[in-house]
Amino acid sequence: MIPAAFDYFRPSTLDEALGLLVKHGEDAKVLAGGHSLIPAMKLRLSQPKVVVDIGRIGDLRSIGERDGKIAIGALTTHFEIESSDLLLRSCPLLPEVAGQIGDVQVRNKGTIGGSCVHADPAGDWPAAMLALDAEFEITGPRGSRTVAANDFFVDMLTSAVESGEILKSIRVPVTPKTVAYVKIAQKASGFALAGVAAVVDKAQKSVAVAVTGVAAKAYRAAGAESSLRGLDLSAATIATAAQKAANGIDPLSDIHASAEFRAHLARVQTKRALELAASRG
Amino acid sequence: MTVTTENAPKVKASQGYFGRAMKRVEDPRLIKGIATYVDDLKIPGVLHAEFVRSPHANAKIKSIKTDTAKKLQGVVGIFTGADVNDKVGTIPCASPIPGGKSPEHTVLAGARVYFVGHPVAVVVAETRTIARDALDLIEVDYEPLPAVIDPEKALEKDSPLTHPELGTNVAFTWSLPGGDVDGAFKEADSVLKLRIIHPRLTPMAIEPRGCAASWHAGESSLTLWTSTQIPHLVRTLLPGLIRIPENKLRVVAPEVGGGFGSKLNLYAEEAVVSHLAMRLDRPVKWIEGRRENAAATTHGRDQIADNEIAIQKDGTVLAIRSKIIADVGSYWQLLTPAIPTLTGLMLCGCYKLKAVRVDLTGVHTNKMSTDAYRGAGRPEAAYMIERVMDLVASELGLDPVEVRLKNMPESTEFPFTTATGLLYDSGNYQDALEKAQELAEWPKLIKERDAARKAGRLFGIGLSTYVEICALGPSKTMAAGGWEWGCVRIEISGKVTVITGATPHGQGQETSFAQIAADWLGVPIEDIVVLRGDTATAHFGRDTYGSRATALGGSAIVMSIEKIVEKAKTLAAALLKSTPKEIEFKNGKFFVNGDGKNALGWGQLASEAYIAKNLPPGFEPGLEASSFFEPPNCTFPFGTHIVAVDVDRETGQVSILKYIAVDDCGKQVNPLLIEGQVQGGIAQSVGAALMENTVYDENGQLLTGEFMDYAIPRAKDIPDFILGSTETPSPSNPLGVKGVGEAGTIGATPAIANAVVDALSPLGIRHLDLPFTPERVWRAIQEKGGRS
Amino acid sequence: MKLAATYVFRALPEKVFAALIDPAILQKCIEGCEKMEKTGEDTYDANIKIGVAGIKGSYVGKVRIEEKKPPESITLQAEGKGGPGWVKGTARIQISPEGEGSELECESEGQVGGLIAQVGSRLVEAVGKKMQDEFFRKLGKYLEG
Amino acid sequence: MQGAAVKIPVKIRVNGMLRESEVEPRLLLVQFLREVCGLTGTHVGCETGICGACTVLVDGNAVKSCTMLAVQADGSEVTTVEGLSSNGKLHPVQEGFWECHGLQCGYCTPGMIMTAVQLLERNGSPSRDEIRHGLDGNLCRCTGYLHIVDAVEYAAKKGRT
Repeated sequence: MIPAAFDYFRPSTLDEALGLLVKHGEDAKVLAGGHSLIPAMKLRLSQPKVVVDIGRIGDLRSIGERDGKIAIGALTTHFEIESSDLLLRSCPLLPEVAGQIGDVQVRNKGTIGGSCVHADPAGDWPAAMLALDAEFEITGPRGSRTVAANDFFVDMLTSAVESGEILKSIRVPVTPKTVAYVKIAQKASGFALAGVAAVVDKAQKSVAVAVTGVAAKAYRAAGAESSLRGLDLSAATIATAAQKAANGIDPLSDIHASAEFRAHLARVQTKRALELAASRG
Repeated sequence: MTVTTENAPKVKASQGYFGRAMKRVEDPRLIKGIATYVDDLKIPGVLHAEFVRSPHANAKIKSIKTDTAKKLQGVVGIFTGADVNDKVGTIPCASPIPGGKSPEHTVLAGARVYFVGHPVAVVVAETRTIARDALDLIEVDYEPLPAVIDPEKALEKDSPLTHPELGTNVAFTWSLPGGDVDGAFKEADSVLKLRIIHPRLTPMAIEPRGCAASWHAGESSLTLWTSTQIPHLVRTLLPGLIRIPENKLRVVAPEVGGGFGSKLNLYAEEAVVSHLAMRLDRPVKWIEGRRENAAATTHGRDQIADNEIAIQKDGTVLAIRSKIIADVGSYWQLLTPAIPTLTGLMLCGCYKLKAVRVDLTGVHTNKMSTDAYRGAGRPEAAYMIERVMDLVASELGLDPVEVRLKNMPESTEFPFTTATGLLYDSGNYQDALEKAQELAEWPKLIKERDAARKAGRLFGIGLSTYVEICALGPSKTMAAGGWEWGCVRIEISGKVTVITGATPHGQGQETSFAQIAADWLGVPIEDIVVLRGDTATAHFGRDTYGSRATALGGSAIVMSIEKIVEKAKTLAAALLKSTPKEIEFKNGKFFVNGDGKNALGWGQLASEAYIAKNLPPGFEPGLEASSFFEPPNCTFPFGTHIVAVDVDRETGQVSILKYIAVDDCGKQVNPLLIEGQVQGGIAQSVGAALMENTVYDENGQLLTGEFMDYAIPRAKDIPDFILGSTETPSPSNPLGVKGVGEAGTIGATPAIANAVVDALSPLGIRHLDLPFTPERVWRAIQEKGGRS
Repeated sequence: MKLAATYVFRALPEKVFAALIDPAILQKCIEGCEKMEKTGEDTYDANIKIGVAGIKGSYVGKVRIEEKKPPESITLQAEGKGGPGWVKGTARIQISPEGEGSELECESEGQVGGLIAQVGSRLVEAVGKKMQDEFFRKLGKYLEG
Repeated sequence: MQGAAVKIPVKIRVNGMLRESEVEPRLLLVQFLREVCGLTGTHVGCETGICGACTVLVDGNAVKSCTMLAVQADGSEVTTVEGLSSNGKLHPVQEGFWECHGLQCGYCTPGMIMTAVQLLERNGSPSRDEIRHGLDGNLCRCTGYLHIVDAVEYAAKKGRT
C-alpha cells in the first residue's frame, strides 16, 4: 500500500525531463498518469529511486489531424480519446478501445502513452496500435526517432522506449468506420483475456487484425489477414480466416484462462471483430 | 401446530412503522463521509503495527533477524512468536467437535508456519509508513516443507502432515444418522450418485479488518476498537488471552464495513494488538491490507461431497447418504468445525426425506482456515439438495417443479421434523413456489426456452426451493449462548434509548429496531436512538451472525418494552388514582379504562419516575428494562428462486437473463431493508456461481490474493431482479420474524447452477462444478462435441 | 509452472556441458545475475535480479548441480528469496550430439511464492519462459562466439 | 529503500479550502486527504486500484486517490464526499442513496457517490445499463448494486427537475 521512498521531480518541459533522465539513468522512472507505475510501486514490485513526473508537460496532451494522419500526444488520457469528436469521426477504433479500458476513474487519469510504454500483455491499446499501424515518436538524448507499432511492442512489459527516452506522440491514419474492438475481459482485473482489434478496408479487400491478452505481447494475426487478402468478407471467409488467429502463437496461461482457451478466444474474437467491423461499412 | 392468522404472533403496529419501507437513520453519517470506521479513529499518540507474514504454506522457521529493522528510526519494537506467545493465550475455537484434533493456535507463528499469510512477527512504529519500511528489513529464514493442499490427498496414507504432532490430517469426524437409511435404500427403485464440489470462497468485505487498542494504565483497563461482528464474544474470549479480567475490557465495534461471517471471529491480530498496547503502554493500531485480508481472514465453503440418493420412480426422494470432506485449513478458528455440520443438518432442504446419513471429515491443509461465510454451511446444503432434485427430474424425465412439489411437506404439516432431527417452525413452500412461477411468467418462460433452443441457443431455466436455518439459538445448541439482549430506557425527557446486544453492521437495525420500539411504545420514531456495538453501553450481547439480529435482538427489545409498560401502568395507576389493572395503554398513552381525556404520556411518566417524588410505595425509580430473549427454536426462512440464463456457446460466458426471487422471512419489519438484504445476498451468489474461486497452487501459494485476481461481481454483472415475498410468521419469537441476511445467498447458487446445467442439458451435460467460468463451461461444451 | 523446450547449439556436447558448470559463464548468461560464487563442489551462491522492465526483484540464493553425467545430462537446482517472495526451480537437461553440434532438451519446473504469486501470477509463467529462452540464447551466443 | 526523501511542498484546494503542506513524494493522495486533512470519508479497500472506495474528484474528474500521489495533485481542486453537500443540503446523489437504500455497510459508499456524481455530470439521463457500466470502477459487497442503480436514477431525475 505504501511505496518505497523516492525523490520526485516534475519538469515543465520535455528537455528538462530528458535532462533528469540522463542524470539519474537507470534509477529513474517516468510517471505519466501513474496507472501502471503507482500500483507496482505500492506493492513495492517497482522501487525507483527517482520519479520524473511528466504529467504537466502541456504539449504532450493533444489530439490533432494533419495530412490524413492523426497525432495524439502521449499524455492524452483514455477518456479524452474516448470522448474526442475528431477521433469518433476520423479514427473510431481509438474511442472504441478507450471506452473498454479499465473503468471511468482509470480512463480519467491513465494515458495512452503510459499504457503503451508499459506494454502490458493484456493491455487494450497494443491491439489498436498494431491494427492501425501506428507510429510512435520517441524522443531522447540523441534526438527523436519514429518506431512502427510492430517494432514498438518488444516483449512482455517491454516497449521500444529505452531508459532515458520519453514517448512523445502517436500517429495513426484516418480510417473509415469499418473498425471494431471486441474483448472478453478477465473478470477480476478487467484486463483482456483476448481482445481483438480489426480494421477492414473493403475497397482494397484487406484487413488488419491484432490480438492482445493472448500472448506475451500483442500481435498481428498475420494468418487471418492473409487468408482474407483479396477476398470479399462473408461469414464463411471470416470464419475460415479467424481459425488462423492464433497460428504460430505461444499463448499465455494462468488461473483465468489456459493457453488452449486463450488461443480459442483469439479465434472467436477475431471472427466477431471482423464481423462487427464489416457490418459497420 | 399450523400457523394461521389466528394463532400467529400478534404484531402491534399502532403507528404502522412496523412493516413499512423506511429509509435508514444510519445513512446521513455514511453518505456524508463522517462515519467512523476503525481506521478513521483519531487516537492521540497511536502507534502502528504491521505484520510479517509467511510466504510459505508450510515451513520451519530457522531464524528471524530483526536487528536492521529495529535500527530504523521510528521503529518502537519488533516482536516475534518467541517474544509474545508465552504471554498471550491461544486462539480459541468455540465449537470444538468431541474427538477432534486441533493444533495449538498461537497468536504468532512458533517454530513453523502453516499457511501463506501466517503472522510471524509484528513491527510497531510511530507511523504506518515506517512500520511498512521495517517489514522489508526483517529477514526470516525458512526451511520450506511439502505443503498439504488437496484435502482428499491429505487423507492418503503417505501424505505429508499439516500438523505432524497430531499424527493425522483428519481434524475431526462427525456423523449424523437420521432415520433408517439402509431401509430407505432397500426400498428405492434406483440409486443416483452425485459428487458435489463447493469451491473455497473469499468473503472480501470492502473494509478489511483492523483494530486499535488503548491501555488505560490508571484503571488497568483496555479498550479495543475492532472491525468485528461480535464485540461481545470478543469481550468474552479475549480476556483469557491477554490476561486481564473481563470487566477491565471494553470492546467497541465502531462502523463496520461489511463482515459476511469473516468478522465473526477472534483473530490473532486482535490479541496481539491488545497485548502490545498493554506492553508498550501506548495505543496501537493495525489496519489490514487487502492482500492480508485475502490471505489471513477466514475463507468460506470448500467442501467435497459424495452423495448417494435413493429414489422412487415417481420422483420421491427417500434418502441421501453423503460423505463430506471439509477443508478446514490450518487452524480451528471460532466456528470452523461447526460450519460443515450445518450443511449436514440442513441436507434435507425443504423435503420430506425419510432418512439421511452424513459422514463428515474435516481435514487440515496448509491454507487459511475456513469459517462462516454468508450462509455458513447452508448454501452448501441447499446447493446439494437442489442439484439432487434437478438430477432426479432429469433421470426420471420429470418436471423439476413436480419433483419438488412431490417431496415437500404441506403447510399443515408444520412444525415439521426433518430426517436430520430439526424442527422446522413454519412454512408454506408451495405458495412461495407458486408465486415465483407467477412472477416468472412460467409458461411463457418455458416457451421462450423452447424457442431459443430451436434457434440453437443454449438457454436454460433453473429453480431452487430452499429453506435455511436462522436466528441461531437456542442456547442449548450454541457454545456461548444463543440468547440476545436488549435494553430500553425512557429517558427523563421522555426520549427513548434502545440498546441492542446484537451488533448490526450495515443491516440497518438502527432503523428497524427504532421502528419496532416506536410502535410498541407509541412514540414518534424520531424520539428513539438505537445504540449498538459497544460493550460499555450494550452490556450483554451475542451479536450478529446467522441472520439472528432482528428475530432475537428485536424480541429482546419487545420484552423490555413490555416490562416497562407494565411498570409504567403501576405508576400511571398511582398518579391517576386507579389500579394497574384498570390502566389501558394505547398509542403511547396510559389512561383509566375508557377515560382517554386524562391520559399520561411517556414524558410525564418518565419525569415522575426519575424525579421520584410521587412514586407509589415500593416503586423502584426509573423507567428502564433489559431482557434476555431466549428463543425456543431456530427459525426456518424459505423461498423459491427462478433464473433464466443464456450460455454463449463459443466463449462459455453465462448471461443471466431473468432472475425472480420470492423469499419468506416471516413478518417483515422494513421491506426496503429486506429487499436490500435479498439483493445483496443474491449478488454474492452470482459471484459464487459465475466467478468466485479462491485458488491455491499445488505449493499452497494463494493466487487470488487481491481484487486483480479474485473477482467479485460488479454492477454490470447483476441484472435487475424481480422480487416477491410471502409471509409465514415464525412462532419462535414474538415478532414472527425469521431473518433474511443470508436467504439470497442460499437460494441463488443452486438456482443459477440448475439454470446453467439446464442450458447445457441438450448437449448431454448433467452436472458441472462451480464456478461457471467461461473456460469451465467451454470445456464442458467441448467434451460433449459442443459444436452441435 | 512447467516448461519444456529444445535448443540447438553449434558446439559439441562436451563444450555445452562444461559451460553449464562454469559459474563465470552461468553468471554471464543468466539475465540479471549479479553474483555467482562457487561455495563448494557443485554449489554456488548467487544474486539475481529477476523480473521484467520496471518490475524486478533482487533474489539471493543458491544454485546446486545434481545428477551430473558428463556430457549428456545434468540437473540444476536453484532457489532464492528476496523482497517480492521466493523462487525455486529445477532444470533437467539432456544433451545429445546433433550433427556438428548438439541438441539440448530442458525440462524445467519453477515455483514462486509470496507477493509475486499473490499479485503477479499471470506474469510468472511468461517471465520464466522468457528467462529460460534468454539464458540459452546467451549460452548459444557464447558457445558459438 | 528506506529513509525520507526530500519533502515537496504542495498546495491542494480540498472542498474549497486551500491546504498547504510539505509531503513525502510517496504520500498517496488518499493518505493526504485522510492523514493530513483529516478527511476520513475517503476510504481504502484494496492495494491494486480496483475497488474504487477511494474515489474523489480531482479538477472535476473522478480518480482513485490511492493510485495518485499527493504531489501529482499539487495545484489541483479536490472534492471529496465531505465536500458534496452545501449549506447542509445533501447533493442529489447523496439524497438518492438515502432514499433508495443505496448503501448498507457504507464503506464503498463515498467512492460510489463520487463516481456517480461524475457519471451524471457527463450524462444527465443515463439508462440503467449506462449507470452499471459507469460504476465499473467501484466494488460493493453488500447491496447487489440494484439499489445503487436506483439511487443514481433518482439523482438523475432530481437533477433534471
